[in-house]
Amino acid sequence: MGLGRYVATRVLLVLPTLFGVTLITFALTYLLPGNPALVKAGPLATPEHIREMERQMGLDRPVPVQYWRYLSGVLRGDFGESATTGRPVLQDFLQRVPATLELTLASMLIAIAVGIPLGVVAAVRRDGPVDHASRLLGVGGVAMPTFWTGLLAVYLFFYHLGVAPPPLGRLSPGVMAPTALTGLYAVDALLTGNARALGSALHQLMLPSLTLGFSVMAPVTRMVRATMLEILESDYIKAAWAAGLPRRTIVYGDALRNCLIPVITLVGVVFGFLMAGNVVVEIVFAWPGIGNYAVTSLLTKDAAPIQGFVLFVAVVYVLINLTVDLVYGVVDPRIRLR
Amino acid sequence: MNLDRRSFLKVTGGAAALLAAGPAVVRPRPSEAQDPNTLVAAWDSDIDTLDPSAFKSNGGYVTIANICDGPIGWKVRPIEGRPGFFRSRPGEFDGMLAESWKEEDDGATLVFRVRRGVKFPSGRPVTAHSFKYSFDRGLQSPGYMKLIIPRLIQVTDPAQFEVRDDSTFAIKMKAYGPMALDTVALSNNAILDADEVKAHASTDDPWAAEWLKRNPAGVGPYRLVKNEPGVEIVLEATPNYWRPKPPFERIVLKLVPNEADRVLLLKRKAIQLVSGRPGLSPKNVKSLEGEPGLKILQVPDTTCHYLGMNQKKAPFDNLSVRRAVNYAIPIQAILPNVLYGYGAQMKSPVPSLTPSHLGDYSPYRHDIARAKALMTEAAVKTPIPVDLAIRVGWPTHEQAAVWIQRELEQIGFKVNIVKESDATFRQVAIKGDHALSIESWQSWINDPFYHLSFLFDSRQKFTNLSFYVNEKVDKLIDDNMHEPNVAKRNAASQEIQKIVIDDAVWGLLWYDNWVRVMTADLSGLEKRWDTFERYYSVRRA
Amino acid sequence: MRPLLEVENLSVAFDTDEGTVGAVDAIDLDVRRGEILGLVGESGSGKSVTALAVFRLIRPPGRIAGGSIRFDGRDLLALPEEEMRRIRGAQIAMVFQSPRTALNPVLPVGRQIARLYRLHQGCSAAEARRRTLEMLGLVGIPEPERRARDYAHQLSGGMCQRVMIAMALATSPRLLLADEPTTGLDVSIAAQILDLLRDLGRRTGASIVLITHDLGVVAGLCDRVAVMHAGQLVECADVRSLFREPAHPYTRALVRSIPRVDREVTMEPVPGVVPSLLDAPPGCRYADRCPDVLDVCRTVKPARSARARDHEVACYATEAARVAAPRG
Amino acid sequence: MRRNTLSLLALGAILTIIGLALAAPLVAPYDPDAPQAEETLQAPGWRHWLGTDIYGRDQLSRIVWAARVDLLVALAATAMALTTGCVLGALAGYRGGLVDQVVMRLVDTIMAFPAFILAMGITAAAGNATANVVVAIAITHVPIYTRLIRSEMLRVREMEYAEAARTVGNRQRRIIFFHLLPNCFPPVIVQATLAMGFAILTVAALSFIGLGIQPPQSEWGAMAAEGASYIVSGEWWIFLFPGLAIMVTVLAFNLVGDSLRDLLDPRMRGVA
Repeated sequence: MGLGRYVATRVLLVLPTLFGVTLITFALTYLLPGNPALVKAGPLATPEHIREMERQMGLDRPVPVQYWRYLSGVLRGDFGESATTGRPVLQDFLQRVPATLELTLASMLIAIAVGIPLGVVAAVRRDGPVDHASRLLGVGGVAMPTFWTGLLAVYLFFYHLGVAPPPLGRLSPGVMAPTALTGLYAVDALLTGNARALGSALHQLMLPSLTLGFSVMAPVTRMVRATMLEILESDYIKAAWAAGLPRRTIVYGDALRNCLIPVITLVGVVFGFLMAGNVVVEIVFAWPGIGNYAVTSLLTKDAAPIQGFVLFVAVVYVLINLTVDLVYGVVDPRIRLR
Repeated sequence: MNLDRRSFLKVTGGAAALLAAGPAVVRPRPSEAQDPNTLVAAWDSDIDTLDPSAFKSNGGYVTIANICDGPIGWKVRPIEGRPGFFRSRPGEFDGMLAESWKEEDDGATLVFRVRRGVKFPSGRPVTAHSFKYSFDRGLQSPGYMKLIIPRLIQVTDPAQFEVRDDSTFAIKMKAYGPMALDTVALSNNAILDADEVKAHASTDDPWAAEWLKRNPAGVGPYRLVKNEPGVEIVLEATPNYWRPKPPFERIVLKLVPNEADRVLLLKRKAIQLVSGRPGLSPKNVKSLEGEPGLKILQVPDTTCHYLGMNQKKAPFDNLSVRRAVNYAIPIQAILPNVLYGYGAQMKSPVPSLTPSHLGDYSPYRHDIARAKALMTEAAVKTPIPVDLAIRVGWPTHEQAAVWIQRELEQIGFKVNIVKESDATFRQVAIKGDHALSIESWQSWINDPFYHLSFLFDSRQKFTNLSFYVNEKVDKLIDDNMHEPNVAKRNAASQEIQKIVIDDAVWGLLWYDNWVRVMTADLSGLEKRWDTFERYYSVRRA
Repeated sequence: MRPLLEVENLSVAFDTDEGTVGAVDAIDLDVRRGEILGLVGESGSGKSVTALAVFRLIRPPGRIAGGSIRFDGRDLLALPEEEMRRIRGAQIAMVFQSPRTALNPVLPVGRQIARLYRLHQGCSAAEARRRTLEMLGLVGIPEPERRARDYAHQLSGGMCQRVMIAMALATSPRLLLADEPTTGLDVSIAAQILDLLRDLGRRTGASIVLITHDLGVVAGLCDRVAVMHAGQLVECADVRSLFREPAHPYTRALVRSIPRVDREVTMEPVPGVVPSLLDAPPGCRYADRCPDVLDVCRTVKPARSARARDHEVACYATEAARVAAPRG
Repeated sequence: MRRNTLSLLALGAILTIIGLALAAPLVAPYDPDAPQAEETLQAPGWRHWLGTDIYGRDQLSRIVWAARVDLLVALAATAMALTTGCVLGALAGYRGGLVDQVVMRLVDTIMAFPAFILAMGITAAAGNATANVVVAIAITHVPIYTRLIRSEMLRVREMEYAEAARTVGNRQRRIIFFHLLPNCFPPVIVQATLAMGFAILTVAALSFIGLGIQPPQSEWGAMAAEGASYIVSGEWWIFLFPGLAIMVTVLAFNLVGDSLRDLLDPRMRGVA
């Protein structure tokens, strides 16, 4: 299959999935208890007032019409309005996405920067102490509820040891946000040479990203180790040994290079875990991202943000998996033959 | 390809190293990070709307109270024994944008003299026209002043709001109203920059309700410089304000949804104050007692917490059952274990700070034998399965529910505690679908009839959530709502209280204290009837 | 002259949860200078393990359980790892079966060869590249310039094997182990590859060990043949005498299994299955499949005895028969 | 071998937890739901091994009782997902064609959501009831089994015994359920064991964000979440022990799942 056709097929296959996703998110809010019109109208509203609100919000129309309104709204970027902030959901989202993105990227970086070497060493020194330790760490990391790890970290590192800053969002109080370029405070601070903001941003990022990174590190380590073991047993590695190549070259050149390609597929998996982890970790660390926003909305039964969040995450997840597939197809031409 | 991957690894490694080194390189110490002119407080609310006449979230109300002055405000006086702190007193007011006021026609007309030389941020002056526009808007815009104004100050026609000249504004009520000044003092009556608002009105939205949701249009000691929902709200002192500049130049209100985090922040002095609806539960306030560098301010308040029993639902239509429930409430366990001393037992539905409070009438106390006897008397079939509804995120209610659950089970109920979000709770309550619930109510106007009319008048479908119907009570309310004779009015209130206690309409629980925990150097906090903080006089001691 | 490679009493064992697998059981094997030796046996007979043992590349849970391996008189098993590494690839090289998987999929093939020149001969990048192209030409790859930039998956099987051979010969090794070099190639390509191996061997003077399960290949190419069964070396002879007078019952069965155009009979597979090597009993491991089995076969492993010049066999039955009929 | 010892320990842990859960009325030293005004916030000690909460309820008793809820929810969700997934997967794999297309599109759509996010959305929409949590988790787990069974089905379908069963004239349903399905079970069992752990974590996380199991039922996640508020006042035991209970249980299920995989699927031995 040619690359062009491969890309086209993969992209086309995503469309029905995305359609299904909107159906599900619509169904979710349609079922959501708590009349949004009532929330908007306030406690002293009269029945007429509430009916008027319902009319304004289109809640009195038949379900298919409501779905159509919803879908066309979504396509125009209209995710409805939040009752708690009184702003369009999209605007609230755009304001919070950088926070979530920063946390997600940092966690992924940690998971990858620690997980990959750990997996490699575990495979190379199979059944050695590192292998056992990483396995223990792996099963432990997966077995601990993320919120619990986070709270434990707050308790230990902030409350007792005082090495971590208070779990209060992205910058310590009194530090001004750096000039917005990417929205990622650490990156923006680095680019603008704002040392104070950079230090504060990284410091604030430390515990949440470690918590989250730790929770998703296990699958990374696991897969790298398995892949690496498979590769170390492969013919070309044997050939490399037989050709007298030094150990370093073989393990960290030939083997690792081959190992990293399938690891690309992990990005999708890890992202899925990260999105789930984000929700609770953002709560624990008062991180002003979209997960936090979703949970806050959940507590107030503010439908539009929850719906928007679920939809947003699903769409991003689908697109990331698509990208991963495409990148994999490009990097490893063998995959296109399947 | 090759090169790319290598450089990627380099970047990755570098960033990871930075991440690790970050804390060591720059660790802002709290003292350094804090600007002496900034007050950092934590709370748990966002601003849902900035429209003064709409019903709002706590965050919305507090913000409005600090950025938009009304005609008058409740006067505060020092709290005895707590130097540096202040509270409002019944019937005492201060002029705000109205520098003075007087009564005419035996109190049926209120005449306000507009403070001269006060300007809105737009540069336009505050005039009697601004007053009229704001009250007109309250009466007519789809908010909830629309409901309040006719009821409490007997104004139904905008013509009753009268501009006599540029600096004289009059409210011509149908008759004298004992609650008139209190009503005018509500933060909902913030005076708006009429031209500014009108510029954003349209035929669909003649009162610019959409625009006012997100845009402040009044003048107050502070102005809103940042509203980042989910993160923080920043207020800064208004330049050229009609009063002297406030001690704190900036107020940063951090949104910290998790109560444990708020406690941690206080302990680490990363914030100076916890604000909010309760902000901190009594359990946590208790744990902060004696914490070096912190101090606790508590003031008795008018917030009522009660066990709602729906009289439209069996078995709570049965008087004996309701009385039995009142005898089953383990108030002696709740007071120390839920309130930790930051509240007082409710003896009457009318709070102890409210005139005419009847504190020695209620016979109810924890007495399971009595309760069981009453249940037998009621002759209902046990066990009675019942849902006890509470709101998510109200720790005192959650805790009280657990204590109550056990006792009710002893007298024949099978209680299932149901946590509902605020919106769901309210919706279910209004529909009359809660059989048993823990409710709370705070009257912004400290007046017995304001209080009783909302809670026990059978025509108040959305607030009389016990669905209590008693024609005698309804009539007493109607007859005395606007009664000028204070003694007569208070006697009527006490009569209602007796009826309501006899009828065991509520399961009597407790009145909250208004509690704030702050760093020891803070003073100047003021507590008004509506519980919303004004930061104008808060300062470092 | 002393043989280039002397394997004596070599045993390789794999420790598993269930017990010890004796993959190679005390074999002796010489490879003479300049010869092509065929190492023959069914899959699982220990041929490839023997080759890896020569490279000292048996990885845990496997281990060399005993014996010695001398290369040009030096005891390989006693060398420090670093010195051993310098011998690998430079002096002893290996051509693997399934060439496609034996090439690194993410490195262009030219780079894989060139780095050997740089590593073992200290060539500059340019020199390594020049020699790589030369070598690719030598193994019969058209347009070496272009092919050098290709990845393994872009080449045909035959091309890959030529690349492998180029890699193996790049540093002019003195011993080349070729493990099933024609697996998966079609017949005509396989023949070309084998010819190539022989020619290059002759030209460089390297000794070649051709590991295969296919006696037919051996017949056309090798000077001598060693037959392995279940980790044991059962017979070793020059190619002509082995085919004319296969002595061991296993060898005889193998020879019978060669498809031949000059015979009407269809090919007979070797009867029975390769026995489990897990905690194998002492004695000849062919005993259970052997038509001529004696009692002693199951208890004591037969020693190797010379049957003729350059023809040794390890079998009691054959020995007995020979003693009985001395003409052989 | 060390690994085997570990797996046996894990299996022992699971059996112990199940045993404790079943015997909760017998082994729990106190009534888990009865508030005791005199016993509030006791630190771990002789009277209360794991301390008491703000209502004076014994933590150990509550954790033991909570095991019932957690295990039951996880088990019910897994069983529900497993049956649904198996039926769907078997149909898709055996029938092929349109049925296969429809089932696989459905599965793709479910998988388009990160599992926890979907569970969160469903619970939020359906309301906080134990049954809804079960259904939400089950739905997110269905695709695993559907895909697994479908691919096994495709593989197994071609094998001889299916052929044999077909020629004997068995009805199709019988072929699927009595002849083909049992052959697909080993990988499914492995998945189900691992899914138990995942389900327990999901329940806990849902409780933490205020969804899921409601009081008075004690549930580990809810207990830990509630305890979170008391760390700051130094009452660490309310938060710590339920979390540990979750960790040990999930760990045990994961270890057993891994060993089962090694046992049932030798190809994967030592790889993962």
